[in-house]
Amino acid sequence: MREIEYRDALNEAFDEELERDSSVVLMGEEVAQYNGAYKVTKGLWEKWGDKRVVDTPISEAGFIGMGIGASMLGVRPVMELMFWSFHSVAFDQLVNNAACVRYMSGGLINCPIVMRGPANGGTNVGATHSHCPEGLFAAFPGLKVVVPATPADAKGLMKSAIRDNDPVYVMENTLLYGNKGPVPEPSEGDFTIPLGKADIKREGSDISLIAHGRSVLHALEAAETLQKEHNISAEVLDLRSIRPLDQEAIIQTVQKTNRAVLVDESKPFNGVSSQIATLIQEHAFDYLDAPIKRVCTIDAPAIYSPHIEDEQLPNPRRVVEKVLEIV
Amino acid sequence: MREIEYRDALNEAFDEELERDSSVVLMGEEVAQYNGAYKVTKGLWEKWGDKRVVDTPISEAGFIGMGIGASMLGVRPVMELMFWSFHSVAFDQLVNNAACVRYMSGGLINCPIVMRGPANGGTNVGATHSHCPEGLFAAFPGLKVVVPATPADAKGLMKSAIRDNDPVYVMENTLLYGNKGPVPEPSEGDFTIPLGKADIKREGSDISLIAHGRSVLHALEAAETLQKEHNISAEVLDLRSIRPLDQEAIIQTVQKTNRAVLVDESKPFNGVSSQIATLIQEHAFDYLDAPIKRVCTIDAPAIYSPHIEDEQLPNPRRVVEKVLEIV
Amino acid sequence: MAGSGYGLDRLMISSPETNVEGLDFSDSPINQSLSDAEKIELYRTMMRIRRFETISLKFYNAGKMGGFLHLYTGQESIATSCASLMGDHDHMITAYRCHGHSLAVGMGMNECMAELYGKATGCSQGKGGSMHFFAPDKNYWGGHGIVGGQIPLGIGLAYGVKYNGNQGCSLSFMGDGAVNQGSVHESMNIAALFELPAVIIIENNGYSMGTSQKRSSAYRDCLAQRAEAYDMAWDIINGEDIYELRAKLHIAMERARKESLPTVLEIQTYRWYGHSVADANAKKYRTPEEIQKYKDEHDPLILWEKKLIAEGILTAEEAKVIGKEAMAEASAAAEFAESSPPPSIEDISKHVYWETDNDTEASKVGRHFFND
Amino acid sequence: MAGSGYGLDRLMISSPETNVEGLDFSDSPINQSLSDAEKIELYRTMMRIRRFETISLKFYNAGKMGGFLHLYTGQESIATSCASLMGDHDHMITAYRCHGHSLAVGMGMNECMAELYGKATGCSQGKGGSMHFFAPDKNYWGGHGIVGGQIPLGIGLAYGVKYNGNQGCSLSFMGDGAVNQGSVHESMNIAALFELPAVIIIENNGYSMGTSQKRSSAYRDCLAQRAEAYDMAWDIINGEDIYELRAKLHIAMERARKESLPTVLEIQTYRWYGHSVADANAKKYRTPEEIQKYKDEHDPLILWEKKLIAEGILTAEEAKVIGKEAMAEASAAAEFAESSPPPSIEDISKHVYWETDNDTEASKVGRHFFND
Ligand SMILES: Cc1ncc(C[n+]2csc(CCOP(=O)(O)OP(=O)(O)O)c2C)c(N)n1
Ligand SMILES: Cc1ncc(C[n+]2csc(CCOP(=O)(O)OP(=O)(O)O)c2C)c(N)n1
Ligand SMILES: [Mg+2]
Ligand SMILES: [Mg+2]
Repeated sequence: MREIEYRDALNEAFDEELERDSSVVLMGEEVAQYNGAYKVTKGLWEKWGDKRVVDTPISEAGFIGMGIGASMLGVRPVMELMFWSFHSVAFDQLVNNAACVRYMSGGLINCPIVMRGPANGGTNVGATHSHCPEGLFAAFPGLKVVVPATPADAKGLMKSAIRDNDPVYVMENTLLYGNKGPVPEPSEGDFTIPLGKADIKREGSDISLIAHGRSVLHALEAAETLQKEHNISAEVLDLRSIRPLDQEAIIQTVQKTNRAVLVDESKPFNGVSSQIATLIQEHAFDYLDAPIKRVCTIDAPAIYSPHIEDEQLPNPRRVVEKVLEIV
Repeated sequence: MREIEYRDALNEAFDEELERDSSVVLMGEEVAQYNGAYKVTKGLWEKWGDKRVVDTPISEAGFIGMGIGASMLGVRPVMELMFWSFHSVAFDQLVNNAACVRYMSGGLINCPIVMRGPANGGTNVGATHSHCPEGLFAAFPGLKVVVPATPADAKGLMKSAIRDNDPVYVMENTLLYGNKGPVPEPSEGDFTIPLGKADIKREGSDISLIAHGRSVLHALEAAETLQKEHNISAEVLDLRSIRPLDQEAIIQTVQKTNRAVLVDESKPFNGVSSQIATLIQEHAFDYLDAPIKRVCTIDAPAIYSPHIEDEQLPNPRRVVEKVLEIV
Repeated sequence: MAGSGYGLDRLMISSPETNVEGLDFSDSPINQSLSDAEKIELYRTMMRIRRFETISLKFYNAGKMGGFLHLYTGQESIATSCASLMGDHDHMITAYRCHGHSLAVGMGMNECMAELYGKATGCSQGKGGSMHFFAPDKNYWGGHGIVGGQIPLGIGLAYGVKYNGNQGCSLSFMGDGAVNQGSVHESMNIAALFELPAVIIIENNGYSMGTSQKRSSAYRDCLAQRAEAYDMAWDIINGEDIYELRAKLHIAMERARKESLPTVLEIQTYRWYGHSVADANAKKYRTPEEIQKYKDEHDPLILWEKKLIAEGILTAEEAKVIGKEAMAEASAAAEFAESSPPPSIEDISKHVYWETDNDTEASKVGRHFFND
Repeated sequence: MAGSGYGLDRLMISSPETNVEGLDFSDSPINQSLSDAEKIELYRTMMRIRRFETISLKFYNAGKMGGFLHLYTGQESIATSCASLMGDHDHMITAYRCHGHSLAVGMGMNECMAELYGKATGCSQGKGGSMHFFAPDKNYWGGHGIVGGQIPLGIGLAYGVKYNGNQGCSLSFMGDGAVNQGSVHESMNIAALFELPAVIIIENNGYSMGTSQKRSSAYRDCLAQRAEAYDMAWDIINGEDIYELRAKLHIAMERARKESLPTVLEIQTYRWYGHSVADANAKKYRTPEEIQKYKDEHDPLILWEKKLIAEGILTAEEAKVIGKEAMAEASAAAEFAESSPPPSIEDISKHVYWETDNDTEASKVGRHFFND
């Protein structure tokens, strides 16, 4: 299969959906004429023009709210937050208007909207620019949250998100944009991946490493080391979707290995992994041979220093160490 | 001991701290001339005047940011959010400026500020007005979060919060404001309760009910029923403080009873109880005789209907039922 | 400084385009084209809103409803005039003080009253309550509780109208206190920059809860004038006068529909009751005399009634009949609400996701709800 | 519509108070009072900023730094003039383009460069990076990354100054793109309403990333004029001219200090480099000619140098020496940074809470950190 970059996989998803449905609009700061701060929307303004690819002022609450309002009239906006970290200035629109209007109207209104952008640490941009809010948004019923780790997942999940009739928040990653991976050719047919389906990225029998986003890559690297250096066979489950969540897959892998380490770039207090641990202990209580352990970002705002930030984040070394504690 | 209302206990805390420290200022919408939407600041503007008790426009991001800025110069603002639910329009100031400026400055700046107001469901005000964001804010290192359940805890924790040199977010409850309880007379000396200390509100031996805020009262009522109708002895631990968290007290009660039901008005995905469950399974793994169970708010935006909202929230009946599942 | 800033301080400022000395708004074409029957309908609509709230208040006080009840009494002329001008591609959205707008766009009293009662027959099936009435089939998008939060949605409706190639507009309402929310500012800039067909309306009743306009906002002559910051058209309207309302609203709506340009309108009005029924201070931050003066001299319902009688279109007796009918309709609505079933516990989990409500393929993958 | 809105479109508009035809700002008392030495210091400060960034850019490109690097080159006159007017009770806060402000208030090159390098000797101990320099001992409160988020803090500083009974002011900086953030609007209203001694400064360099002012903002004549919406004083300043800057800034600062009233100032300037060093498009959204014109004709450093030479205060040779000294200082700072130690893994957990850093009684109760 051809290999393309995560960034280009997303770009292809947008291009195809712009083609498929004339109500799809891309919107955000610098997405049009500038081609996107991270070039994810490259060429789309030139191809699709002012109506379909729209630059906005630096007014996240205003333009995201506008997108939600337009979605109520059947427009399908795909809104870029240049960084997901900037959710903080648009939080009300994100957790009240998008998440609750269907409920408060007794089902009369729905908001088929996608919010997207990168959400990750590791690029030395400091505390305010390095939030990982997937767990935060998944806490709000009414919202859906996906976190693709590979180019194929990025394309497939983005296309499903755009077609979904509920608000879907897609968390990309600046450190994955340049990664290459196999993605089916468009000529092979419409390629989508359903929200809510986890993916076993590596089979194993001794321990389950459960992760999402870039942490999946750390888990895979750790699994190799565990195999080679410690003869431990680790299964790696990529959640892909945080809400809906593939609880079945989570329970199955734990029932198989009886041990789990959760790898999660969230901060530890109420990270996504807190919820996963809670579910596992409830639904696989009798299968656990050891407490569930977690590798999260060290509990402090994101440090800037390029010499040290990678140590604050989950990384393969920290995953290996944690596994060795319980196997 | 005299009994006073939760509301008046808070009022007394403000009055005493306004007296003690001339840098303390109360600020918020309608806190001064109107005496507060819930009368928590009643009489204080009349007593302390325009400089110490200040009405603001409906500009939460603006005035909370202003309070944070003033706190950097040594003012000690106690900011009211008329409802904690309105955090959504001030989120950036709350989770970036207040939480991170100390960190990003390498410790050069600190923000001795209190944010307070009611955070609860149960008053039929619908989805946007019924958020319980204690777990959400506790997820941000740099912030402290307390949730008093009784008048004494309200007074003692508020006074400690005002004296604390870090941002402390105090979650009150409109349904507790009118509750009476014993609070020491001011003449008996300065009354404070340290942040980070849980409180056993009822001793028991068969199961631990761990709760905070109004859920503590539900847990206590359920404990009575369990004793009377099922001969089950439930211990009720009131967390009081979510961050810092009294992990020791949590582990101790579970080690004693070997079973826990967490009662938590949060939504279940990443509610405070998700973090508590995660900690218990990690630190008391070998003591658990059954999976930790939770009674949370039913997973949907808050319903309005007064006929049904109480069923969406944790309540004594739901707690009893859950306990019976695992004892 | 006790009492500083109390009270209403209304400047009669001259607005940019329409406040011409001696202008009689009844002459404007949009009012000339009104039939007698239509004029009476306007009266009926205002009366129906008034009586709906009379009955709501009665049963709220009797403990039949939960939460807040923000009454619109005194402001009925505004929603009524706006709704009377709406065409197929015009949309409306407002804040929590939404009963008047809801009835004006044509929602039934039964579904509205049942919503207040929290019943399954309510317009939002008992999920929204007083602040959250909706009727998308009538181009009416609610009813929103977070101050200012609906304004971005409102410009989004304008965006949608334009995107879909329709000649229409959105009417977005807020109060005088709401103008100081950041989202309002962001929306105004975007509306002007993107040339959206948006009419942004400030219903200025002089107070945000207990805070007078002067104590919440810094401004030059009036709040609508802030539009100049975005090089946007604006106007100020006397909300007591249906003819003035319709004339000036029409200008703004036509600017939106034909030129795709936004306008900010400030409409001076007054609320008779407290901020919500729970507002025990209603008579503390404003004088009883002020309130009485507005009731006696500035009641838009009575003023319109007088005008119609003077025009010979309506008699006092006919007016009384309309009042009685409205009261009867509202009372019947209360009975309907009372006898309707509440939502069930299972209903709590509905209307969270479109996909799960519609039991689609997508909704069958993964766990959507996290109840233990 | 390709290219629409590209390019700078600077109106020479007349500002309300000071843009009097033929006015020579060098005559204003605040400039008359400048000694020759002080004038040379202004030159030196600008030069030090310029050279600090020359070296930063070099080593950023050599991979010595992480994250962003937003250069201030072309705008040095602004921070320099502001800082030159600050007294004991005046405070400064700005956005992420903060190197100039930091050096202008007196921070050392070593601590600043080490911060860029992410070293423990950095002003923020390697925790803040390029966007987050602070020096509270110099009344300098950073360095903030969220667009517009620092403006509420800035009016809070003004609030604090006033609360503490001091005659001072706060200077809060933002860019032309930042004016469309809601928090900015909320802050302006509060500053005017509460009569805060706040000077709110828009450093208008014509672009927010790749978006020209015209494509991001709707406005009448200029951005500062939005102050009228809040009945606030405003002015517009040619940022190339130190005398004009100081004269007009001084008026605003005195209005704050003496009358406790806020002002919005828009300062026209230009950034030579891309938005940040990573901005590969820097020459796409503006023409190379435009950039060249600003470098050739509008460089505030050269313009001031010429003025000082014309005034007979400085010789070309002395200017060169100052340049060389600045370059040497910056190079030494890079060596200092290079040879400094990075923070340790343990350092990650410091500076989260004041109480835990200070090991107080309070900090010993309960768990503050949740690392497994
Ligand atoms: C963001 C936010 N802050 C505060 C509130 C509480 N609140 C509800 S209405 C209101 C006053 C609004 O006054 P105004 O905008 O003048 O509208 P009116 O009530 O007069 O119609 C306040 C403070 C809220 N709902 N949302
Ligand atoms: C809330 C928020 N949105 C977006 C960004 C990304 N961003 C950083 S700077 C910038 C442009 C700001 O331009 P301007 O205000 O003109 O300042 P300048 O860079 O020209 O100094 C943007 C969009 C951000 N940091 N914060
Ligand atoms: Mg009002
Ligand atoms: Mg700029």
